[in-house]
Amino acid sequence: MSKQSRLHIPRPTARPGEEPDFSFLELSAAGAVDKPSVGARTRDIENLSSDMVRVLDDDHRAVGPWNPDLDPQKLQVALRWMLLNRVFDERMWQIQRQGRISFYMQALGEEAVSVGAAMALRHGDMCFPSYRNQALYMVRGVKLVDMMCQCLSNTRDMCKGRQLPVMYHSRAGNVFSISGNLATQYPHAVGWAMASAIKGEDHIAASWVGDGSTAEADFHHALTFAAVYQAPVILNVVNNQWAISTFQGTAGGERRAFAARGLGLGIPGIRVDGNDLLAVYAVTVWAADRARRGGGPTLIELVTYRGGAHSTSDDPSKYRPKDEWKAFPLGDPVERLKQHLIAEGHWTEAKHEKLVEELRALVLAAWKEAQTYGTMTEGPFIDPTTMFDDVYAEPPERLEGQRRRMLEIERNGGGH
Amino acid sequence: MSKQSRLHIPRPTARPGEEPDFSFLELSAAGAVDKPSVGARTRDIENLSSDMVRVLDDDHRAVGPWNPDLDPQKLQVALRWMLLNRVFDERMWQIQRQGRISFYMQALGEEAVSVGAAMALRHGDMCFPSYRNQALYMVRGVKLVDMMCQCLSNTRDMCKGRQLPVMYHSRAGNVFSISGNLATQYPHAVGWAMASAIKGEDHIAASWVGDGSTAEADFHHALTFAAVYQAPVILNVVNNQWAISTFQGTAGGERRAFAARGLGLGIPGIRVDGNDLLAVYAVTVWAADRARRGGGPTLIELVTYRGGAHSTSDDPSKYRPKDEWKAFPLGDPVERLKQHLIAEGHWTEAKHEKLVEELRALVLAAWKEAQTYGTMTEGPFIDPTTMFDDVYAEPPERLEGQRRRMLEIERNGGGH
Amino acid sequence: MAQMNMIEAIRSAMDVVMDRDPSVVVLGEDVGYFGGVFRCTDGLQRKYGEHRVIDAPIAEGGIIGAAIGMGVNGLRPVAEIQFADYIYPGFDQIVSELARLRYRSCGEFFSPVTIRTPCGGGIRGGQTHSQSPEGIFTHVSGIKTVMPSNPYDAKGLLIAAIESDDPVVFFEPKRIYNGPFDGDPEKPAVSWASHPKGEVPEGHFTVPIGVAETVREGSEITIITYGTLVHVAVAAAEAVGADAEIIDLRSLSPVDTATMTESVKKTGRCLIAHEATRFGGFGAELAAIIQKDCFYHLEAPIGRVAGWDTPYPHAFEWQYFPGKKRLAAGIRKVLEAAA
Amino acid sequence: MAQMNMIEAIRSAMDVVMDRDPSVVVLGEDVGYFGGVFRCTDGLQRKYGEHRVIDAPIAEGGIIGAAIGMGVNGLRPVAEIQFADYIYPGFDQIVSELARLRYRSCGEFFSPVTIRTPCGGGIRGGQTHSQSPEGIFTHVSGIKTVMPSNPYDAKGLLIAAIESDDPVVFFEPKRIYNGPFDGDPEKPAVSWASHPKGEVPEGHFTVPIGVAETVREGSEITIITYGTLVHVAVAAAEAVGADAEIIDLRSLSPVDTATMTESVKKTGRCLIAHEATRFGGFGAELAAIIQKDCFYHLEAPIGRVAGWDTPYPHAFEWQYFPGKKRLAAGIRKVLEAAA
Ligand SMILES: Cc1ncc(C[n+]2csc(CCOP(=O)(O)OP(=O)(O)O)c2C)c(N)n1
Ligand SMILES: Cc1ncc(C[n+]2csc(CCOP(=O)(O)OP(=O)(O)O)c2C)c(N)n1
Ligand SMILES: [Mg+2]
Ligand SMILES: [Mg+2]
Repeated sequence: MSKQSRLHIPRPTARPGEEPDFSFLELSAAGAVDKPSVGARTRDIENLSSDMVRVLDDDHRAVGPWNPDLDPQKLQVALRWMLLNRVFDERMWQIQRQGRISFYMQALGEEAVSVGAAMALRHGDMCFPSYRNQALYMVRGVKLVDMMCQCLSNTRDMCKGRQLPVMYHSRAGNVFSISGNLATQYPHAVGWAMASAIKGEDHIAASWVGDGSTAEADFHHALTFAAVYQAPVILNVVNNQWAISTFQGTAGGERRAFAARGLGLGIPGIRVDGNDLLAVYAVTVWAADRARRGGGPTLIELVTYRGGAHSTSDDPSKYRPKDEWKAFPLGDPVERLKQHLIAEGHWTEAKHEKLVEELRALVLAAWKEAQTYGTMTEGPFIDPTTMFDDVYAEPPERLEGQRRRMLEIERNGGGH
Repeated sequence: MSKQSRLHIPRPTARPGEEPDFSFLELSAAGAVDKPSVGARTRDIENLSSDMVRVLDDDHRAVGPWNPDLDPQKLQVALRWMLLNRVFDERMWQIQRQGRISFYMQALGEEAVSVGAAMALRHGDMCFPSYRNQALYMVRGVKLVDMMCQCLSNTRDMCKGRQLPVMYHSRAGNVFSISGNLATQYPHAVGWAMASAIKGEDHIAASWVGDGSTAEADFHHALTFAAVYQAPVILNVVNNQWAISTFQGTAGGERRAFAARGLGLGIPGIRVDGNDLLAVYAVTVWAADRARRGGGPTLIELVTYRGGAHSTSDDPSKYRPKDEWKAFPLGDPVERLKQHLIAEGHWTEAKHEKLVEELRALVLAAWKEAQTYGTMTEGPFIDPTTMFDDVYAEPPERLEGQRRRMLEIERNGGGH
Repeated sequence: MAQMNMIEAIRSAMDVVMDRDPSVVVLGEDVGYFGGVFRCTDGLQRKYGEHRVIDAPIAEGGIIGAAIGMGVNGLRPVAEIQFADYIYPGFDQIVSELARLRYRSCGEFFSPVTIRTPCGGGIRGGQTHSQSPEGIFTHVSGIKTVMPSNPYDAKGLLIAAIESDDPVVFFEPKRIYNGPFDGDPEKPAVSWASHPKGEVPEGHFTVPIGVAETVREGSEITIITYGTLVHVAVAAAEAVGADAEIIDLRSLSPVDTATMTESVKKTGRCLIAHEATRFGGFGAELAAIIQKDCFYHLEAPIGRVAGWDTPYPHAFEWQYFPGKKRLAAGIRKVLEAAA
Repeated sequence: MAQMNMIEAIRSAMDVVMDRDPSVVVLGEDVGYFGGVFRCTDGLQRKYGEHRVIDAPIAEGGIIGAAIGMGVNGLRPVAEIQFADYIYPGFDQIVSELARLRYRSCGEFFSPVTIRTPCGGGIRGGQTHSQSPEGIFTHVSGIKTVMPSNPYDAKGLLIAAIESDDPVVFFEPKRIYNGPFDGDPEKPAVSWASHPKGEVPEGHFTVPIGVAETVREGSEITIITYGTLVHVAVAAAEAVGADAEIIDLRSLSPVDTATMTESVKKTGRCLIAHEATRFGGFGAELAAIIQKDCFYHLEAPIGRVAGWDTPYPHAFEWQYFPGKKRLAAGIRKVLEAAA
């Protein structure tokens, strides 16, 4: 091409070997953003989509109108869940590295996103998570051993060996089944919320997608339907700065915050410090109240940072500075809550260490138990002919025929 | 269901038998909205997405900063195109009613949308229209007789009988091929504009969708890609209040203007009086300048009213008040431009009547000529085996085999 | 029993089910106040209210995605896609979600959505109002695919589809909405009133999904078809004077293999006909099944008559449509083939 | 000649074409700076710049829609869809636009987009990283569908696809990216270095679209397959000790009917194998063609071995995958069938 290209190419501020640079990230001081009533008109609270709701200040104090005033015990519970998420991820990552599960995805650095929301919602509220919201399952009562068995595809696997690790589901916990296809859960949440409204119930729905996933059609469908029918739903965008190797600017985040994506449809947006458990909790409560009172959907952008690799298949050193997380202005959510509790006199380093030990032991025990239900290489194995179950409620004869054919092959010694 | 549904149901202000009510439509006075420089930052010109750019005032004068100061001759040309569009539609509608074409769609009441844009853009700028932008083809040099032949699927049909009436295309005119699938052209326009930028050319692209079509995925894809790469493209939303039987609120227009749909991505929006030729022209020039200078995309919402039925298959008396158009505050674009020219002393009722007569004669002559190339019922007919052409550039043997098979059948007398 | 055309039968199916089961909701473009561009939902909103018959934004992916969520929350959604040609924007939600949800969650979650959509040509609709994409759906495990050929079946199958806990894509051949059509567009239109399958019970009944119907018995050749072409096949068999057994599949997935293969084993010859393009179409699967299960009974190659492998052209729809003459030629060819 | 694995061959194809033709651009998720999750575009952005190797937002419909527009404006876009399982959100743009544009505008507009996408299982990817949806695309007129089985063909076919003015959906069986795979996951991995088709010219060459290759001559049975299963078929034939003729289709649409039917006419027996689910899969079309064109030569029913009609299960992928043993059983069954 002779002439110079005029295409704008979004570029992250730093690539491997370069100095991390978060100067683009607009922050508000903790406590600085007003808290409107849940009945406020969208156009009167537009500032919430560009400001950032923060509660924990640099001195680890909870300040400002969004402070949910959670009692210390509840905060300790939150810390425990976040730590459990982290310890669990750590262990599972390691287990994958040892080749004992095929794949894993961690939420490192984003633990407040799921824990804050899970604690703010009611059990009857339905969650439609992405793959990085494992803490939702934990808080909603799914046992660690069951999550591990899912990752192992063993005899106790809730997915009966059908799904990639981390694709959990929990009907009892009101947490939906994870899809491999990004953002598809978003319109499900809206439809679920519409059904709740149609039935005159006051359960709401909540869903989560990543910054990168906002580009998918389902994001648009969900926002449109939510706006049109004023569905009681919370639409969360977890802006962890990266979508595998592309930064949030590749998804359109260069000029305006993701929180603003619904404004054109009249959906209020709240930009929140996603690493501030108290702030996440507070905005979720606000949005849930609003939804429950008939105020319709809220879009929440949780500003955070993907502390680890995208998945066990990924190597982020190829596309971002190694120490970028350390430079992230919003820090580490676990550390911040811990310091807050310490600052308030409700926690100590020693207690913390003890808790970590306790959780490690818990996770290890669960892992030991999980293995007794089978591993990838050692039995007991789940009966492979169960792969023909649940394709349909009423299975067609041809599937039964295939099941028989497979049994025949297995009987003849299986193998390849 | 025992409990009361809490779902919000968007409802138009008036249904058949009720008094039309446009009190919801927020208007600005002509001349009241500032005109920013094309280099203005999106966040500084957000007002343009809720205000309404208008040039023609109630006294038919052109006022305010957006007045493009077009010379009378150019305005007469614009009036002529708009009238031609209307007269053409009138005739084709009638022809369809007589059963001489299978289908038709008119632009009644929306003529300024296409004519204003077509006159504001350069010939090298590529247009990606919807089915209600027929005037784009006219202004870009497609002959009436060729448009009619398309509607007739006759031997001179540019579509060789393959397409429903009104699905024109014009490579020479730089107007894209119309698709039956709504909104699909929107990302094409963005991709085309990206290519123009990549090649370092300064042609821009423009596309049009209806209010209803904004709900489609392609609308979102187009906006996202346009924002990410700052593509030189104008994205027009023609808000003619209706999408077949559903009003613009069903597409999410109840709370915020369509012009605001791109704000969350940093795309400036301009809400314009779509029945004011001067205003449409002016905002198009502004957005084109901005795009050409590397300022990226602009979303333009053209507020207008679908004066007629959706298509010849539709009966709007079933879902909206018969006289709703008469109550539409922005009136009739043809009448408004005419009155402006008269008020300025550049036009008279007599001249107008003469022009209408002239155009009717022109259209009639074209129709007479078009029929000589064949009609639906009388020859000459296009060779049906051409239906196998152009499926591929390099047709597979199986298509040639099918063509032979069909020829065989035709030779044996054809028929059914 | 009442006289119904296919539109009325489809409407009646929804009416009956909505009346019995408050969890049934209808959503789609123009389905509410207006009653649908083909009038299939006419009157339902007046009867069941705006909260159960819902005008949706123009976003097929959104309609199906939202319907899935509704289904997960205990409703039984019936989504209308205005034309089958416009189902593709919803394809990911159908394939990756609707068809997979029960499987991936081992039955903990499922969504019993029925997707109704008018298909087929013959109404001068051009390529984007004429397609028959059923062959794309039959390949997708986890959904059922149905296409009735008459009012009775339309009502019975639609009720079965709505009541099924499995998702169903329900194709309605729009050319026969108002009357059976034998493939000759020059003949005066026939109404369903004169057809036995235009007699439809007013109340609740089902036609089971997965069961074909032999609409004509015969011994010389089996014609396997569905939708509009059932009527064309009958006319073509008569035109040829062939002693043809004609099978209306009604359900494409699951397909009634037994009825097909028993018939072909009896007749020894088989013609498959559909309106969709031929290459990779559903007829291929039928041929593959039959050649395998009836190999030793087949006296001639299985014939296929289908739409040409081109888009559906506006002006040449009668040259495109596999009409009586093409089917008759197909029948003859199969009959004349040496054994 | 160089040694290349399939990833390198695919990369080399893009490299060669980009070098010759400045209108070729590459776009997709993670394809730019990072070089693609399978590394197929590694180094291309460094070499050709950010304006020709473009990291795209995560929107498959947007990627294909924008690529179409680019193609209309004179570029020759190569779009990567990260996994074939994620192509469905772009389905409407493929079917309604990419495949139809030339037709509906009588050649005034067209868009020569190539869509590359990794398909198939065997990498422990679970149901959303393992699908083989080619059968959905072969039914769509207006696009070509290609699936190579080795580095040489991958490069030659990809260059042909990019240079073709027709849109092509180019499936890359990811299981054999790094080496041929005979269906036995317990065997040590084999690299392409030891395979003759791992020898690939560095420069420009094409393998014509629409021409199958007979990878093994034989007289007892014809095995028709493509992609990963080509290698499994060879191993299975050897295991059975069958004198099998094995045809690697390479192009599915257009398909090389002559090569297939000539072979079956010679051998009298035929097995079709693919990894995709069986019902309504592409194998059905192959069976339908062969039963018709080779009816009088067939001595046994045509067999089909395919993925089961379920989603691709994570833990049981080797029970799901139609491996050597299933193919061997299929071969035996066809061979043993009475003539
Ligand atoms: C429809 C679809 N397209 C592509 C992918 C492949 N993919 C998996 S995760 C991912 C990145 C998602 O990034 P983001 O939405 O920001 O979420 P995060 O991983 O950062 O939590 C991609 C491209 C997919 N799973 N589904
Ligand atoms: C993908 C798709 N879905 C549905 C339709 C059917 N349809 C044709 S026009 C139309 C209404 C469009 O309304 P709008 O976008 O407001 O444009 P207008 O007709 O008012 O100009 C609908 C639903 C279609 N053509 N394509
Ligand atoms: Mg992310
Ligand atoms: Mg409209």
